[in-house]
Amino acid sequence: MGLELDFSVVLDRWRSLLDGATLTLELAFIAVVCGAIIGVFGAIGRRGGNPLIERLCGAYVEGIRNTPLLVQIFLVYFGLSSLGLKFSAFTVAAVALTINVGAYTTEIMRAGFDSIVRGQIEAAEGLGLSKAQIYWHVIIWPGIERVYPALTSQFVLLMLASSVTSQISAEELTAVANYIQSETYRSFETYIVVALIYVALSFVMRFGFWLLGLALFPRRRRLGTPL
Amino acid sequence: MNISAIQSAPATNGIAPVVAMRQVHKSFGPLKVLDGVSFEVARGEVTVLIGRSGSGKSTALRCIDRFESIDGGEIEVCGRRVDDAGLDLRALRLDVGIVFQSYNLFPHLTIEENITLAPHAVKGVPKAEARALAAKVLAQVGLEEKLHAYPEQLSGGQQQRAAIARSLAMQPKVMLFDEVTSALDPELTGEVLKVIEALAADGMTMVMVTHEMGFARGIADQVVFMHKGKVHEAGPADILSLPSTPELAQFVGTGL
Amino acid sequence: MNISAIQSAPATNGIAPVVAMRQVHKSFGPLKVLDGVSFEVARGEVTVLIGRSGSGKSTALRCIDRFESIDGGEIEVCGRRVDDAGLDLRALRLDVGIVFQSYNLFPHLTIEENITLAPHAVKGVPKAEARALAAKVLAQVGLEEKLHAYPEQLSGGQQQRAAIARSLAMQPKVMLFDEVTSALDPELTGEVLKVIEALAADGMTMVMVTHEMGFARGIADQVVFMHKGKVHEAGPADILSLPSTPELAQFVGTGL
Amino acid sequence: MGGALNVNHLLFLGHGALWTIGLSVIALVGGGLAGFLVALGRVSPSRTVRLLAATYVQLIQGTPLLVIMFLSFFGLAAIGFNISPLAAAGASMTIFVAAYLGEIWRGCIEAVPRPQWEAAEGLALSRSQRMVKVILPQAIRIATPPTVGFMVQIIKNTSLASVVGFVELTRSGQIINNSMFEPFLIYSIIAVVYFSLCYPLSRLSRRLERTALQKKPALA
Amino acid sequence: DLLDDIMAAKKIRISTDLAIPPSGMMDSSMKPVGSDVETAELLAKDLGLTIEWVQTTGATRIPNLQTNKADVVISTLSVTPERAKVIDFTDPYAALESVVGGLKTIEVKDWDGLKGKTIAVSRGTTQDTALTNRAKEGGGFNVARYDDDATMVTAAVTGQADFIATSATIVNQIGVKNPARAFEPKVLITTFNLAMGVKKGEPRLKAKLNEWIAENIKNGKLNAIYKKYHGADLPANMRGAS
Ligand SMILES: Nc1ncnc2c1ncn2[C@@H]1O[C@H](COP(=O)(O)OP(=O)(O)OP(=O)(O)O)[C@@H](O)[C@H]1O
Ligand SMILES: Nc1ncnc2c1ncn2[C@@H]1O[C@H](COP(=O)(O)OP(=O)(O)OP(=O)(O)O)[C@@H](O)[C@H]1O
Ligand SMILES: [Mg+2]
Ligand SMILES: [Mg+2]
Repeated sequence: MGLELDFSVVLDRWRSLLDGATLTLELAFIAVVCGAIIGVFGAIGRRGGNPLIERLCGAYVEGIRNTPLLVQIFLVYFGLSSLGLKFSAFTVAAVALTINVGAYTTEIMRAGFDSIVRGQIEAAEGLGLSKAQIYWHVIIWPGIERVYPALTSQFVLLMLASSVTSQISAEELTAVANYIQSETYRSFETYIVVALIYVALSFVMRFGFWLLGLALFPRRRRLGTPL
Repeated sequence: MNISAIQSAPATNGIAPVVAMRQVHKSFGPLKVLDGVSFEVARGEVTVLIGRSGSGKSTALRCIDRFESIDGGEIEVCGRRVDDAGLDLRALRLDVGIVFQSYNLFPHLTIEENITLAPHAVKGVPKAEARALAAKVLAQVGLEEKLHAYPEQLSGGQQQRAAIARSLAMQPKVMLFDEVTSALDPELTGEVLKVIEALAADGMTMVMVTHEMGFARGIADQVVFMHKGKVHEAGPADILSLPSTPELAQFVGTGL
Repeated sequence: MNISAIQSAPATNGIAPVVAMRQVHKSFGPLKVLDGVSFEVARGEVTVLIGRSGSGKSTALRCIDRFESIDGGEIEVCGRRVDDAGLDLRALRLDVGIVFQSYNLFPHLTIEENITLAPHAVKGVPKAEARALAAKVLAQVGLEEKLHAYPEQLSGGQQQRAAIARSLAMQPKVMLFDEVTSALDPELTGEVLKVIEALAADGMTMVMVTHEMGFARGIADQVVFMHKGKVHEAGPADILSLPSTPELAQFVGTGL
Repeated sequence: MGGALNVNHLLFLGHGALWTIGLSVIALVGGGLAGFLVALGRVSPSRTVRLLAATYVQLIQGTPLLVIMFLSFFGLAAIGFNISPLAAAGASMTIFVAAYLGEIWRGCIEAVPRPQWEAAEGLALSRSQRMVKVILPQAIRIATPPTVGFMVQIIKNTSLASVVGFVELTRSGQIINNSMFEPFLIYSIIAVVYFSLCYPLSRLSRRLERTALQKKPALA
Repeated sequence: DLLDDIMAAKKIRISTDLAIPPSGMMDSSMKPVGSDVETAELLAKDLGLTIEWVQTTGATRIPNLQTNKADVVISTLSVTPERAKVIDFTDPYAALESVVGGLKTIEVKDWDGLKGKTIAVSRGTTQDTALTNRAKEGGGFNVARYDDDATMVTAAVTGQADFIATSATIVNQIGVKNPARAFEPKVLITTFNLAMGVKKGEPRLKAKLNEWIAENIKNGKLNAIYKKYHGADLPANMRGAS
């Protein structure tokens, strides 16, 4: 067939690609940080005893996990503007991604918190720790440590999934790729370069989470054993 | 059978008891686990609960620290009504230390962090002071060199001693022990029992569930034999040698 | 200390031993776990390995069945060199049955399926015959009525007996037991020990690790006391009553 | 342009939904088979095989499915293998799903406690007998809930097949919206359809998870 | 030779994006319609061929051509030198007058009036390139890029965007969809020629298409199609030139 590949046209635009990759990481960073916070509270809400809150958190988790991210993004973006609320594409993308990853994180963290055995909690109660203190010292941290690998994977998936925000004019990596390829019609070259950048980004993210894990979980760092 | 149960209670000597259970009833669903249990523990005394598996010993202990609520009767600990709905749970637990069979050390914290956590978080003891305290209680249980180890790096006996140290660091008025040696091999059991003996010698008020009859004999000021949710026989350690009910006789026979 | 270790070995009587360890060395990384271990087991004899936790008993047993490879020395089992690189692992394991502390029954299979699996799959015994065999060995351990139960439906003692039956069904020449009773309470322990006694009476060659000194005294033809990776003292069961090294004396003292 | 939502639109969406289901089934069957091999590769005694399988998993899990789709449809054609959109979508989904399911299943195989492997070894079972008769039946029990859970992701991910020309649920919604400009209405309908495809599976996976945790009642 | 293959098969594979009205879209009975669609249908009829539609998205129009999955792309391709390195373009069959449109309620007369505003555009189109360059050279406005025209229009209809850069036809459509937000053309960008795309190295096919285009511009049929969907005649120079 003799398709000739010419990467120079794509690589000439490395600045845009870099900008796109940066924006992808920025979106992922915001969504991961906010999503993790939502996840902690969501997981507490889902276990916390109040049936109304439990149901609300359950509906949130199921509603998000069972519908595609793209549809969620469209609903948020166009839904908000139909109501007369106008935010930048970046804001909406960050919000939609946060809502999305928050649901997954809630579910993963719930599993982590549930894995803390009753005896641990009773021991903490026996020492007179308050409910909040027990959550903080005995449930949240070891719970997160247990599910840390699952969380890492979910966050990397989110980074990859953030590509759909290009549809609502967020200029992340895929958007840049689409721009380059429709300007130059060099689709193969563009997609190959972009795939490599995504692989590199996910490698960087995994490495970052590994480092973060070392900092957050000194026990694991010293002993190297799973909790 | 029940006659001895009702007569069993006071082993005290005029002063208000540190722990008192009076006609305590407790069911799990249809299962009556405590059926009018009464006994008292005086300051500085060691009370040993014995009895078959399922007789309600652990439940009785857990009721004292309000890990279970009760269905009837009253429990008083350090002058505080434990069965009171408005009870200040954290105040109760400042007075009472409890140690379980399964250690329940926090696996993600070092031994020092395990010990300093509650004094710092609950009582507001400054970090440095809490660390000094940790060193002290660890020395008390013979584990000074394990300050910076994680629980999984300790043997079972060492873990159990660390759990005791963790409770001690809160300087409770009463310590409750629930079969603290039954997960251990004979040698490790010896280590832990030595620590408890030392505590007894220091005058700590203790209630403990144990299967070690020899140990009970050596340390108990009062032995409470539970049978089918009732205090079936109670008295000084001598009752183990001269049981007055056939059930205790049989239990002691098999228990040795 | 080491003098007695080197003298310890032969308890045999002219016939080739069924199991022989000769100067076996084994390390896990920097940790020397077996440091020149030698002992022999004659046909039809019961050898009991005792020693503190971490002294290398389990490792020695696992080396016999080649669950661990060794770093030096030789091991012979039923005339076969276990340390040989070209060893036919499956042939070895047809001769040797091993039972662990944690039962390790296959939870997704009934007891009968657990037992018939290996004879059918490995030896090609027809299904019907394997089932008859299962019934036989289950009767041997007193579990005939549990044929169709799943492991989780049995008590710990019953599970352990079923595990023994599973090994027996392969009709091994030697049985290895690693602390088969230490996960059990005293009552269940009794059940399992009775089965092992019966096997011993039938003349099965056995090597077992146990903490039950009373049982060791009653059943052992040879006692091997391990200490820090060495055979520290070995001999007939009498050495438990009249230990010749202070370490064994101390061990027996605490062990009781 | 325009016009109100009518039966034709709904039929068009329904047709898209059928493709979504069809692609999901292909992905699951193909990815399941390949994922099984990946899982076995990940626990293989051979170092090389393990390394290969691990590299595969890392690479695929780091690449967006869209790119995989694009490269397998157009990339293969560029080097002379002209394959149909269905084959391309099926192949990409298989490649993608295999990496994820393989990893999930490896975890489940390794979650079967070590002593079970040793017990099987001690009974002289061969490696394949150990795998088939002892390890896999137990691993399947552990694996069912996360596998069903992952199916939900597959259903949603089939939307990317639009890049090779499939008009599945999301794309058909887009096409309708782009001639009607009723995004809120149409995307809500799509969300509901996806939800009704996915939610039963999510529920099932939760149920399985719970029953897996519970012990069987004692019959004895 | 591709042309011979096509004629022999009596079938031509045409790649069109059916989600970019008014060039390619679905009518209410879900049949493909639009100016590109009708152009393609006319082409096939004249050549005596049947059409096989190759469903495509914006991003895959060109790969479809390059990898021989389609014979011709008729899907609002505007001609640029850079693109011409990758595929061959025919002579233009239509032209697109690109404008910046804005809300009627906002007063804007020229490029200066757009300073500080955000203009929505369909990503990678020639409008995008033009605006991006102008913005870089101190145009003073921001560019928000959507994946396709339809998403951009949706943004305008729902209120996410107050200015869009596209064809005048589309600008006028917005008020139809949402009377509360009527748009009007504000500033002319330029007129782009739209051409069909063919694979490089097929001169006979290209020549054949050029011949057909020239003829149908002359006889007014292409202008009729254009007018039907875009509401205006093709630019005079294009009609006059032929
Ligand atoms: N949370 C609970 N829910 C239902 N039943 C319970 C609960 N806790 C204990 N029981 C039941 O109550 C009875 C008494 O239990 P308890 O733990 O007090 O016995 P025990 O004397 O401590 O026995 P052991 O020596 O085995 O520890 C048992 O039959 C037990 O099954
Ligand atoms: N796979 C392994 N990797 C590293 N170290 C090991 C391994 N298996 C055993 N060890 C170490 O080897 C030493 C001897 O272990 P072994 O299990 O043989 O002792 P044991 O005498 O059976 O003790 P116990 O009575 O506690 O079962 C211990 O210090 C143990 O931690
Ligand atoms: Mg108990
Ligand atoms: Mg051992």
